[in-house]
Amino acid sequence: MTTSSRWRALTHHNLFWPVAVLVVLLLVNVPFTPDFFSVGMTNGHLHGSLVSIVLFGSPLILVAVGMTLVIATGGIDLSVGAVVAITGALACSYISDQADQSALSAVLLAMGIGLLAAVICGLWNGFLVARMGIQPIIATLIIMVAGRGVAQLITDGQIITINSKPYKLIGGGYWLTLPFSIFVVAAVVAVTVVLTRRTALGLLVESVGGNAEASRLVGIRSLRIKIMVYVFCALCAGIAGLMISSNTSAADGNNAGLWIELDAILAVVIGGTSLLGGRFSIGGTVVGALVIQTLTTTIYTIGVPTQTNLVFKAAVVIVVCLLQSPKFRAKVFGTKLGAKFGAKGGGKPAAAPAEPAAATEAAPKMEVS
Amino acid sequence: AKEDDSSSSSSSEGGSKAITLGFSQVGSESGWRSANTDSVKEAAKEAGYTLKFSDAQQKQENQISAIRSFIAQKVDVIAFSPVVVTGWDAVLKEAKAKKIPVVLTDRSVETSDESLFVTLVGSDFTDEGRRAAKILEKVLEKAGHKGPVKIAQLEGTTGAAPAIERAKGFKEVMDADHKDDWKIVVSQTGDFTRAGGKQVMAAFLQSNPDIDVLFAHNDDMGIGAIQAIEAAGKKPGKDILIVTVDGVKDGFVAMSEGKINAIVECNPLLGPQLMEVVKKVKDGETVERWIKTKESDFMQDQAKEALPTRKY
Amino acid sequence: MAEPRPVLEMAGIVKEFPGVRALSGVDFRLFPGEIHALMGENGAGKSTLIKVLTGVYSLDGGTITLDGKSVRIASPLQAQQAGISTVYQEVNLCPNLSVAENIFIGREPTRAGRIQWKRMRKEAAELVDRLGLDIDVTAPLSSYPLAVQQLVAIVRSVGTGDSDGEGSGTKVLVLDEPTSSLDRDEVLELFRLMRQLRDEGVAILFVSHFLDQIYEICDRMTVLRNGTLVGEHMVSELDQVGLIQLMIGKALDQLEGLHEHQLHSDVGETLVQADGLGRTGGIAPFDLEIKKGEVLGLAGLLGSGRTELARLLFGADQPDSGTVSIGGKQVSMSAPNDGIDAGVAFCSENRKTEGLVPDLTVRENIILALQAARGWTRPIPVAQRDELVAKYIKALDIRPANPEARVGQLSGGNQQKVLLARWLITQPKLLILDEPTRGIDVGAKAEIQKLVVSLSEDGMSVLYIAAELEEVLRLSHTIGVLRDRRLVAQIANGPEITPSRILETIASGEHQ
Amino acid sequence: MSTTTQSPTAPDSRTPSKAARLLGDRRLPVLVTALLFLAMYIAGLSRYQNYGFAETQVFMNLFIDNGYLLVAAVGATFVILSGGIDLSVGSVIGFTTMFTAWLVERQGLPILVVIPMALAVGAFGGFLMGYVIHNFEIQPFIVTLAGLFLFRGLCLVISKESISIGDASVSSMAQAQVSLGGAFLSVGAIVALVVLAAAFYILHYTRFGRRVYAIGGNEQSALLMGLPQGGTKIAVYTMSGFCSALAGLLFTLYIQSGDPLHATGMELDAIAAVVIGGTLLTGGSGYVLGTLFGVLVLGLIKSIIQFEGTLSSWWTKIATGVLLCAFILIQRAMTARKKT
Ligand SMILES: Nc1ncnc2c1ncn2[C@@H]1O[C@H](COP(=O)(O)OP(=O)(O)OP(=O)(O)O)[C@@H](O)[C@H]1O
Ligand SMILES: Nc1ncnc2c1ncn2[C@@H]1O[C@H](COP(=O)(O)OP(=O)(O)OP(=O)(O)O)[C@@H](O)[C@H]1O
Ligand SMILES: [Mg+2]
Ligand SMILES: [Mg+2]
Repeated sequence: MTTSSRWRALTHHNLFWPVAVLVVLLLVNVPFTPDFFSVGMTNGHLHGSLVSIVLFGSPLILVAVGMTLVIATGGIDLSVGAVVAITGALACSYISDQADQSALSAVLLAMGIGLLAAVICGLWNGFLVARMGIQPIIATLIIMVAGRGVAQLITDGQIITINSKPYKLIGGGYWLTLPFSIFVVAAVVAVTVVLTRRTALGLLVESVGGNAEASRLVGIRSLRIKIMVYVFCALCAGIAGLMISSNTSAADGNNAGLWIELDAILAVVIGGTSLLGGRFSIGGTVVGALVIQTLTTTIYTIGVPTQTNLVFKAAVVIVVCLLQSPKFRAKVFGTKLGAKFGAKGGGKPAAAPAEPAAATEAAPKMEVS
Repeated sequence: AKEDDSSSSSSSEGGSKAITLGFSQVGSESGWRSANTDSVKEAAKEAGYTLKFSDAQQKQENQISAIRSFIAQKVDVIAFSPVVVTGWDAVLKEAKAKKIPVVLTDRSVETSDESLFVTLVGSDFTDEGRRAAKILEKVLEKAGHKGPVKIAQLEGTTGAAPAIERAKGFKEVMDADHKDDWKIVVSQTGDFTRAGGKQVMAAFLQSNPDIDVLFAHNDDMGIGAIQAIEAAGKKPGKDILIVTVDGVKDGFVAMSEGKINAIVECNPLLGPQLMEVVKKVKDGETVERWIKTKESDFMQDQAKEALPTRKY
Repeated sequence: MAEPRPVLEMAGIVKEFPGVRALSGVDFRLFPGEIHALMGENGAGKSTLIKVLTGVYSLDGGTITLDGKSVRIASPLQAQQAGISTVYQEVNLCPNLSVAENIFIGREPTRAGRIQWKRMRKEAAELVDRLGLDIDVTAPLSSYPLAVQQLVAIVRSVGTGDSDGEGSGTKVLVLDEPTSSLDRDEVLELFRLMRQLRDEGVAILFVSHFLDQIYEICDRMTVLRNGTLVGEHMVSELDQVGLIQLMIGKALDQLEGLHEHQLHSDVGETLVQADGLGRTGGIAPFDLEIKKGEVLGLAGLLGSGRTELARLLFGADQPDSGTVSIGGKQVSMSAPNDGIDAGVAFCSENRKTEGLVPDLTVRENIILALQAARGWTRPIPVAQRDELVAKYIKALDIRPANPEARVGQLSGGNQQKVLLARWLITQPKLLILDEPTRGIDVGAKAEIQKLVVSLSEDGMSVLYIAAELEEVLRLSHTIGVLRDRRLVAQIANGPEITPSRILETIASGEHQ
Repeated sequence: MSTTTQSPTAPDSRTPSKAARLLGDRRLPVLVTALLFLAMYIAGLSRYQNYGFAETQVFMNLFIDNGYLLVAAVGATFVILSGGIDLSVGSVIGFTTMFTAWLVERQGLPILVVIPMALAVGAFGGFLMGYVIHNFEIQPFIVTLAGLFLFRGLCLVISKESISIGDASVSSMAQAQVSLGGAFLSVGAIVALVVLAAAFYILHYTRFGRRVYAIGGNEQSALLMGLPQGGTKIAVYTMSGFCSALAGLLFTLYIQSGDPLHATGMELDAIAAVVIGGTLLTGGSGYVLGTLFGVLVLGLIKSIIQFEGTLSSWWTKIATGVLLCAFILIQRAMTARKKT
């Protein structure tokens, strides 16, 4: 295998561009924070920028993973932010009512209550979308609007602060020198991957998202599958909610998970899953979420003035998306790089270098829908 | 919804009947705000007023339409905490045309015509910034800090009035009195939330490990930052001196634990004051243009005794 | 017949897709006033050639000369402006718009920029009339079955250029398998129209897998094999056998074999029993019996309700009267799952919208039905899955024989085979095939028909729907005749049953 | 009304029954939304009759208080009909208020010069997004999300603080009232209604409008049918940008100031209004008239909650969600047809 063909195989991998962007973003930090990559040990746990990226990015990864499946069925879930808030609020308000806030059983029960609420939200979304046939964006908008109200109702509009060691562990604690949330995320991602790729769930989800009517006619119970993914998504959001509230040991009904749905959708798309449904990539989503979290951290560390935060974010998002667009690569990198940089028409004579890639990309869409 | 029949026609018959007060709140974006809402509601109940409450969800357009709806409902007095300072002329003119007096709470508005509102009951964000800077001087002195001071600032939501004005007031004092020794080395928004404060502070500590002082625009961000500081292995209140604004209960708890050095109070409990003013306005008495709320600054040593008195 | 100059000349056309060279140096000429057949097996590159011509795909090599001038066509719009109007293989219209709009969109009659709806509807109705169609042009296109949509697409392309005097008028008309789901009458109407256009000097490019149609209407043909040109012939100079040989590269004799095939008559006991099954707006209540191992063919004109009948038996639509029992057990057919659980498989006529999931691979599409039946918790073991898929790819000769290929990129005929494989793999008791040979080349068609026969010999019952009456007659033990969405007769097949007998039955509409 | 569907021609055995036709009619959702709006309004009347709900002005206020949203939602209708989505609406509105206020107050330009500039900037922003979406085949959701960040960011770059507009011509425009039998409408409301009428005309009586529907129905088909699908798409986003900027101007009039945080999240209101009005998010089906009712329904929900007047902050959110939900479910139940 020649280096160039290996290179091509690499650039063709669907994770290449997201990972490349992630690496570049990480490197951008180095001139500003020379010891950006250094990881130190404090109080018996690891500490450093990389650790905090994973730590603070954990909730986003979780939400985005759940969102990936919903999007793969051709749906979307705007309610995740509200679910985050509800779960956190329920768990914390239960714990704060306990005499002994550190009692493990109480904490477990609190988490159970929170997650149960999340599941109910998911069921409701799934019911509206799958059973009632309401457009996902509007069906989930209901909980997005009302859910935050519910969360505030639970906390009575205040921030509930708790002081519970075991609860603190999920989102803010450390285990084996690493943030515990890393293990939670790893477990959830692993479960998701196993659930979708080791069983037939992934295939069925992709089928429902790829062609709903055809899926009905092959006997896929898309109703069940859709409800299942909305529940799963809400469950992920619920875990993220526990994590966020545990991280600060407080439940903030109004601000917890605010706008996390947009970041999650962004992560999913950066990871290469189409919003139209069909093919999905959990790995891509994880990378996408890390890109977004790194971006946030970068904004904080390199001293972007607050008022330009969003412009900076917009610029990065645009660059990432452009890089991921084969048409853009073909147009911009043109002749020389076009072939190299994953223009899929690869090995052909450079007669009309730009167009073949463009046409090939257009082609797969031919028979879609 | 509808109160009893007695109140439903109260406004038109005026005089002896209870006052109907239309109150439009900014939203419920923080614990401070919820305490403010509760205070207004309770005070109205105690005073026996009929309160028409409307929550604007942080949107000025909602607040404008709420005020319009108050006008349509013919309330006796309109009170509101403006979401933003600008852009009230049109709707306030409508209120004036219908002879409904308007009382502002919490923050002021910019208008072309001073007669559009009667009075403001509330505090001054810029002044809070100044007070924070002043109290920081005391904190530094007490900690025996010498030499240049490297300050990290956790701003509120970018574009929000308290964030802008607290920063402005702080900078004013800093530029005037400490041009040479104080320096804000990093400043970033933490969106007034604990999670935001924690995350931003973690990044600050990475890029500027030698921060001396943290000025947070509210307690919540300060509390979040404390957690980040502890995670980085430093001692909040000792290695890094912390000054925050607001004075919520959790802030006082942290201060009593020695993790916050000083708090500039911003009092949300202005319900009773507001009701007094409303009564006066309804009765046609003249009132001051600006009725400031009773607020004080707290240093660490006052924390313990103040803590039990905190209601929110 | 020496024409002065071809209206269209394509030389050395090359088109590559990743891993596939779909066209390698194809030459093609089209003369004004001729009907030219483009022939080739499934995947030979016919549709690709057409898409290259009309700017859907960009050229990787070669030149296109139109009216003596070298042109570069970058989009279907440019192609239309240059006088090439096209009906693509898959119906490509907008289902949400009305029939009239579909015919006129892009060139609606306007006055001062304002669309004249009345005029548009009137003209649309006239155009539709020309093809002998009786439909409401104001209804949304999606309310009509595929065949009607195909006709509308034809009306649109024929209509291009003769309204408003915009554009340069149609010089070249390209029809990619327009007849694949039309029945005899519609085909005749279409041919009448094609001849008329030919006589007006329009050059027509025609693709079809029905050899009889080619010999009926075409003047000249170009044969492709595996993306290369294998010859250009006058139709009168090449007989069917020779043509098939050119297309597949070797002689074909299975086809003959099939004609001699005698249907074995020993069908078993009753498998499916429908009593008074019906659906308002779909099909009138009917009684139907299908025995084990029996092939029941459905005959009827376009829109006679064959598809509706099949859908009811499968549970794709919910019946509002009657009962079905399968294998002696009554089944409530309210969703496809009910049919599937009872052992019914339904291979839809509309592979694009009701059949395939274009983004998934061939393998995934093939195992989809089986997997759905097993439920998501029990994935098919990898080894077994790969073996099954490989077996069916081979059996049906799906090309490219790559289970990883995305189905959306396969040629039309190969997509149809994937769909078939999907259902065969589930080994149903009753296999419903709604136009399974649509868009399939001669060789494969013969294969599929042989397959049906052998399945029935193995005891599988088959409900067979096809546009060609001959095809139905050749395969079926019993023939159900439909007319106006009513099952009017069930006739046992026999030597005395001929297409014309069936047509008579349809015409008289009685016999029951 | 649109003319895509018309009274049935001579019925034959193949023509579906009248009832089926009505159910299948794409105008049904609009009708249902309108009916439900009326029902809600009447419910409001009976519940708050003693509070002045019955006054004509309360009804007019629906238009005055939601004029800008209507304009933005009309723009969003175009995008959604074409099968896309535009998340930048709220940010562009916010940006326009800042941009206008800044030019008028800080740069001293007359408002009549600023208006075309603001519209041009909005339209150009939309054009850019459309260009990227079409030419690089990036999903509209993401491109417009980047637009959301960008325009909101630009607001803050102009100024972190709100800028109040004291300009006399702006105030006179903002406070101008057109009286209509005892009640009045603002300039903004009237502009919004004009925009609505124009959009209706464009969608149903121009080729461009029909192309929007075609693309929404099936983009690939539209391409193969030889429609200039790229140009149409770009035009649609440009229009949406233009409408957002216009909505931003109306919003500026409404509040006579620019503020960097104005109209946050308004894109969701606009999209919700469009969808409630019966337009399918998948594109190709819906009417701009439905959007009007969608906006009115949202506005009515708001004003009912205001008249209720005792809801605490979170109950406001919950009530909004519940009303929305009830509305959607009833609408769904009324439009549901038998699955085919
Ligand atoms: N978009 C695409 N991407 C990749 N390969 C493609 C694409 N379109 C067609 N091909 C391949 O090109 C070859 C020619 O396909 P084409 O559709 O032209 O066949 P065809 O002659 O029209 O066949 P049929 O009779 O089945 O319609 C096939 O091998 C097909 O798999
Ligand atoms: N030529 C036609 N003119 C008008 N309507 C038609 C025509 N053909 C079909 N239809 C419509 O088709 C519907 C029945 O179609 P169906 O799918 O059952 O046909 P079919 O017998 O399966 O024919 P095919 O499979 O050949 O399309 C009817 O509702 C009718 O409205
Ligand atoms: Mg083909
Ligand atoms: Mg059919």
